[in-house]
Amino acid sequence: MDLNVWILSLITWMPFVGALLIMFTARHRPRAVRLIAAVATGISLLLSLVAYARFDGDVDAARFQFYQKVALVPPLGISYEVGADGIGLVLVLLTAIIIFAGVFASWTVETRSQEFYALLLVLVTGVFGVFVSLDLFVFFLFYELAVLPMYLLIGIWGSSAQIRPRGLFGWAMRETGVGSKEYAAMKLTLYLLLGSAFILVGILALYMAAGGASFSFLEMEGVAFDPVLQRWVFLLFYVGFGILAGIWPLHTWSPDGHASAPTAVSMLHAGVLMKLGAYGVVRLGMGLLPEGTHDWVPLVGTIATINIVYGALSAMAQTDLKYVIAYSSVSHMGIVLLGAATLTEAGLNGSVFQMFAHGIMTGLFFALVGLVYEKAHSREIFRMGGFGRMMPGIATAFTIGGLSSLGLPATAGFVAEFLTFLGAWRSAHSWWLFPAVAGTFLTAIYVLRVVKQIFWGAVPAGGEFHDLPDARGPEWVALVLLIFVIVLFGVAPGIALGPIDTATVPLLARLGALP
Amino acid sequence: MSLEAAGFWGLALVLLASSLAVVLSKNLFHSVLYLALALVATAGVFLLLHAEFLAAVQILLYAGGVITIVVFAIVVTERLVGERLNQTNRGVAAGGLVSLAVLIAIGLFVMRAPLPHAAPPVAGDLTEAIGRNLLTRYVLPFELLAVVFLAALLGALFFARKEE
Amino acid sequence: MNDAGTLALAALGLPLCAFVLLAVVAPLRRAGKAAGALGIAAIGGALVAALVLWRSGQGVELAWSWLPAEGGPMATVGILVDPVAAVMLVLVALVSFLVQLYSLGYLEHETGPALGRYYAYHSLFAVSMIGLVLAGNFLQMFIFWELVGLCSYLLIGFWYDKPEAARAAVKAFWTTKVGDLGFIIGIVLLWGRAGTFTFSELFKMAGDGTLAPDGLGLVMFLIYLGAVGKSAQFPLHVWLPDAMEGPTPVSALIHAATMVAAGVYLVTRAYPLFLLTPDVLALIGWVGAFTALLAAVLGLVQADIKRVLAYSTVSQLGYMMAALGAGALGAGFFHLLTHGLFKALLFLGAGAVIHAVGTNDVWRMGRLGGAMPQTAIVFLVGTLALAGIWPLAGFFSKDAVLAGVWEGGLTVPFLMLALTVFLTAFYMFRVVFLVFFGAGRAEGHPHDPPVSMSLPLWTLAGLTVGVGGYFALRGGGQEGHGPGWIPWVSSALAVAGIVCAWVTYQKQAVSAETLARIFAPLYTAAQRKFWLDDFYGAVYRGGFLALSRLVGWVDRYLVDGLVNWASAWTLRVGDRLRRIQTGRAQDYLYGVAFGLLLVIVWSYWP
Amino acid sequence: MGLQPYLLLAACLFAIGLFGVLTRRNAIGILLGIELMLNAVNVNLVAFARYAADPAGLIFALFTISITVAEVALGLAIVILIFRVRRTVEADRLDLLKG
Repeated sequence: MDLNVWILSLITWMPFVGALLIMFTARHRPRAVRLIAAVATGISLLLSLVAYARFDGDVDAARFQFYQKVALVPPLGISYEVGADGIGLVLVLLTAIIIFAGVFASWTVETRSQEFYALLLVLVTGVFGVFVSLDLFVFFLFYELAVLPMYLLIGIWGSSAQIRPRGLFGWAMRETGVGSKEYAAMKLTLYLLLGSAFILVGILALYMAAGGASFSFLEMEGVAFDPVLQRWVFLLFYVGFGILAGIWPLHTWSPDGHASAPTAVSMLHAGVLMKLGAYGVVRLGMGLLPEGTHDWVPLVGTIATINIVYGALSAMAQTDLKYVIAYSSVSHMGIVLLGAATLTEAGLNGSVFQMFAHGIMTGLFFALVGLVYEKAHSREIFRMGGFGRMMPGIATAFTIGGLSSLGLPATAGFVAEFLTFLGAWRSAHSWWLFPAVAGTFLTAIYVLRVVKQIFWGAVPAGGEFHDLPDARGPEWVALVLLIFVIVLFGVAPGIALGPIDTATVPLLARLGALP
Repeated sequence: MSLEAAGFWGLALVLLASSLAVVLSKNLFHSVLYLALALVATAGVFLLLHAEFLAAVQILLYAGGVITIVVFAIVVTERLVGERLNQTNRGVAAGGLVSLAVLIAIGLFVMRAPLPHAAPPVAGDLTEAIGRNLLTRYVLPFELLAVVFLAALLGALFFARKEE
Repeated sequence: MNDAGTLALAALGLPLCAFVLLAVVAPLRRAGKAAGALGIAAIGGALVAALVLWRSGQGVELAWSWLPAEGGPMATVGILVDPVAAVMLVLVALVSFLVQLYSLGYLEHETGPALGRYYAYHSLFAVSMIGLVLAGNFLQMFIFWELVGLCSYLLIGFWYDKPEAARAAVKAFWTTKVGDLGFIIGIVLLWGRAGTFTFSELFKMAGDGTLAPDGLGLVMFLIYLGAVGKSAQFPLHVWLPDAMEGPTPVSALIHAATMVAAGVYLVTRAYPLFLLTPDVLALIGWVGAFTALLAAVLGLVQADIKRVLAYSTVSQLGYMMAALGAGALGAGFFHLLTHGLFKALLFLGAGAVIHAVGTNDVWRMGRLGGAMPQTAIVFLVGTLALAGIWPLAGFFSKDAVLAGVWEGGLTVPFLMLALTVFLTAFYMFRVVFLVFFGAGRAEGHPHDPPVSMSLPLWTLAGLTVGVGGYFALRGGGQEGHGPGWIPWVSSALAVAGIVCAWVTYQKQAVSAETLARIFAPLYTAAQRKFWLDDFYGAVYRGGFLALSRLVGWVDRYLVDGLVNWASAWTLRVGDRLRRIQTGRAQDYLYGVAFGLLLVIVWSYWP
Repeated sequence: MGLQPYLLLAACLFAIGLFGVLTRRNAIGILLGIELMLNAVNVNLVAFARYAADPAGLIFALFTISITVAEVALGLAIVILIFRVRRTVEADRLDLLKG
């Protein structure tokens, strides 16, 4: 068996195998469940590192490597076709890191841990599948596989928040049950399904326009679609994937969903699934529809700047820690889409790098929020204080995550933001630079405010918080891994930028955006 | 007016009258009897159409089997409930209107359709043709029908069995 | 890689190793004293490397790819050693070394983990500052620029349980971040024009005129904004006095000698580019002079000894900037170096005092000259140097600055700076008289500090005197070729300031209250810090927080409210529609009949 | 004699059956209406078979009759069952499907 051919399939299906093993062998044995989950995701992580090492960084080499194709439904042109270019490779690595860390960060899930881990692993298979699929039909199947288990994961293992229904639509908020985990799960699922409806229409439109013979991405790439069709299909993809990427004003599922979801799910969802939306826009939208891209980038970029500033301001207004982090994701996803919309090498590299960097840092954030919540049983920022004395490890990790999020150099966040700034200034809409930079300042305000409030200062009187423990064994695995990655990619961004560049340059060449 | 036409109109009259009686009669038992009459009249129509075998089946199965079962059911339910089963109609106006609309719609459809004005001559023995086709071309549906019967039989038994 | 490169990398790498070890090896960090020893050893090694590098006089430029791109790296990291960098490197390493040594005594009562954390931060700071000094391009400079800001934040907040310290740390970060926004936008804009971050390439382009000067003013102004934040120039100086909440050695190192001088260093570094934009230079000069005067006035009314020194730092940074703005590059940089020495000395001296009496309030000190003579002597040396008394280091550098500003034709800024000379002498000697002589009485039994603390003090005092003596013997400053009357005037002003302070605070011939009454409006304004902090507070609360609350409200109750509205209506309509499901099969059959009719009608529709 | 009269006759039969199904209150009555409608279909099938000279129609009619018989048997079994449980065969009260 040639590892180069099978490696992506192994990475993708390993968690699925783990899920089956958990369902069939580990009934009522939580320790075995966790062990299987850790081993399955660990194997995926190791294999993604192997793939990373084996990736041929030569730009002129075939763009999609580790290629494998098995025909599934020949009459309709559906096949199981996988391969990874630099972008896919980096995102596969991201997914592997986050899920591995996520398994450790949610080590303490007690209720129905068997089903929890099984669903989580199935979901991860879907995510891997999306990043490696080169067949749009299979891509869509994986996409749905990644989206749907979320409903159960949030609905069953989630937590509810307190939101006061007020204002013009107060009655509507009361009727829909804002704040409850069921509400969040339903909202998230409906939003994402709406998005996938758009995507499905887009995919089918391209399939028919290309002659209805093949769903293969590589074959569609060779088709020059009608410009009018391109315009509409790009919009479909942008809205459809954009919902998952949290574009304003279709982002409101994200704060509720992420705040209600259990730790590992928040990590995976904010860390990886939102990237899946951005990845879809870049891969399908920009990759297949060059003219459509040119038609719509002004809108994409402008909405991205709104995301950046609006998300940061919203995050500042929150009093619930999880909501702060969730809104910060909305803000940071703006950087991702802004970078892509610049249509410059720096910007697009920054965009993909930000997908990676934000994935890691938001994963770290949600892991930490989960730990704080688990130990202090509170998410209300302004009721906490002085935790640094009791949990120095968590405080340090949170600070590092925060610094990365505000774009401090030597963390991965800086590289991504800086590249995006460069791209924005070189793009056709240089004013994008200013909201983007303003966003980093706003981020600095809310992140440091939260750090100061929770970890610094004195413990509030009342004795509610005393002798809170710091992070423990398995939790440290998650934290250290994520911090290490943040710093490593911040200090040596070339590790990721090398492969990314081999994918973005041909993409930009196709878009005619290279000088 | 040919013999066929005369037979047709006569049978049609009987058929429609008995059908109306089926849906309008207050007495359920009478309804069933009128249904039997309607079915027999239909068998007559089949004869007019040279489908003798079907006419026989119609009388045997329908007029024989179905009517028997229904009468049986009425008797059983009446005994269960301990009173005579009366039946009345409700929403006669609405039902009549909709039925009439359907009749007019189908009627218009039929009137406008280009239909043959004369039947082709009868070619050979239709009964033989039925038998031949049933065991060759339509053997699969025929066998499936047996499965349906089996399912119906089991279902009826299941429903009718005594509660534990 | 040549010799100079190795030395420079050693200077950078030793503290880096110390930091990584302290960060990763938790037991070492928790040991406290051992962590301190490691940090001191590393920075000591870096100091030796820096000295050797400086004496060798070699220059070197190295670069490695950092952000790979299609057509060659988009950005590099590397090392640029030239005379300016070398001497700055020596200053940084020296002060860092002395301060780390001093801290061992100053923080002897801290727990092991806290001390280890302190030295980890200090090592990180050393790495960042050395990296900043050795940066060969704008991007790398920005990277380390932010990292020193981070260390500043962490060290101000070292005692993070204290709410004031937490607030001051965050304030420092945010305020300097405002300037850094300008800096990064400036870098991006400059890259947009020139396509490179590297100093040497940019200077070459500036030299041969390939860098179009139109619009460059904005770019350079934005880059200067970074210096405004970091070097505490008006109007972003507000963070520096508050930063005194950190441990005193931190104030000496970061907020007096090294980090705050980074802005000056930045302007010095990018000087060939600033020369293309004379308007920006003039602005730098004016803002510098104004900052100097403003901070001096503010320094007059402080009761906290560290705050007096902090305002004095702001004031002196204004001097340096004014010199740079006037075109006196050498004078500004010279003042940076000498100021680094004697201001560190002053802070460490103040630290010794605070360590001894346990308070920062000058009104609760007094007659400490007898109890701690060593401290009094070194503090006096520092004060005289700061006041600009011959033959100490401060005299020559301040003289050079004044001459440079005069020569640069900035008359009004010159007058402001001259006035500041008087004020500086006055407020510094106010402190000296109140603390070491004066009428007050300190509590407890103050005594001179242990040797680990006094050794750095004496070293710095010796250097202050030595540098001054060197120039006194050699005659004149580096390039202070102004008119001959300037040294006399500045000395006269300084002496006048000292005398005034003596009259007011020692002899008490003039009461301080009377002075305050005479200058009542100014006094009130200075007490309120010219309302700048209030203004920023209002902007923060009324601008950012209010706006964020508005956006948060809009998001939750309008944007999301609309979603909920649609959802609630769907639910309601569904509730109504549910009623057509009567459950009676016959009603459904009506539906079927209608459907049949529809099909037929539709098939006949024209 | 054309095909049209047969089809019209079947249409009338169908409409009467429909009327019965729509208006009868008694479940057995509804079943009788259904029988009439199916009968109308049979008339159609046989008539078409005759005029198109294709025995397929006859065979389908045969199937219909057979299935109808099964259906009636089952339907009545259900009616009896409902009777046992709910003590009524009034169609109005059989509204378990109500939304």
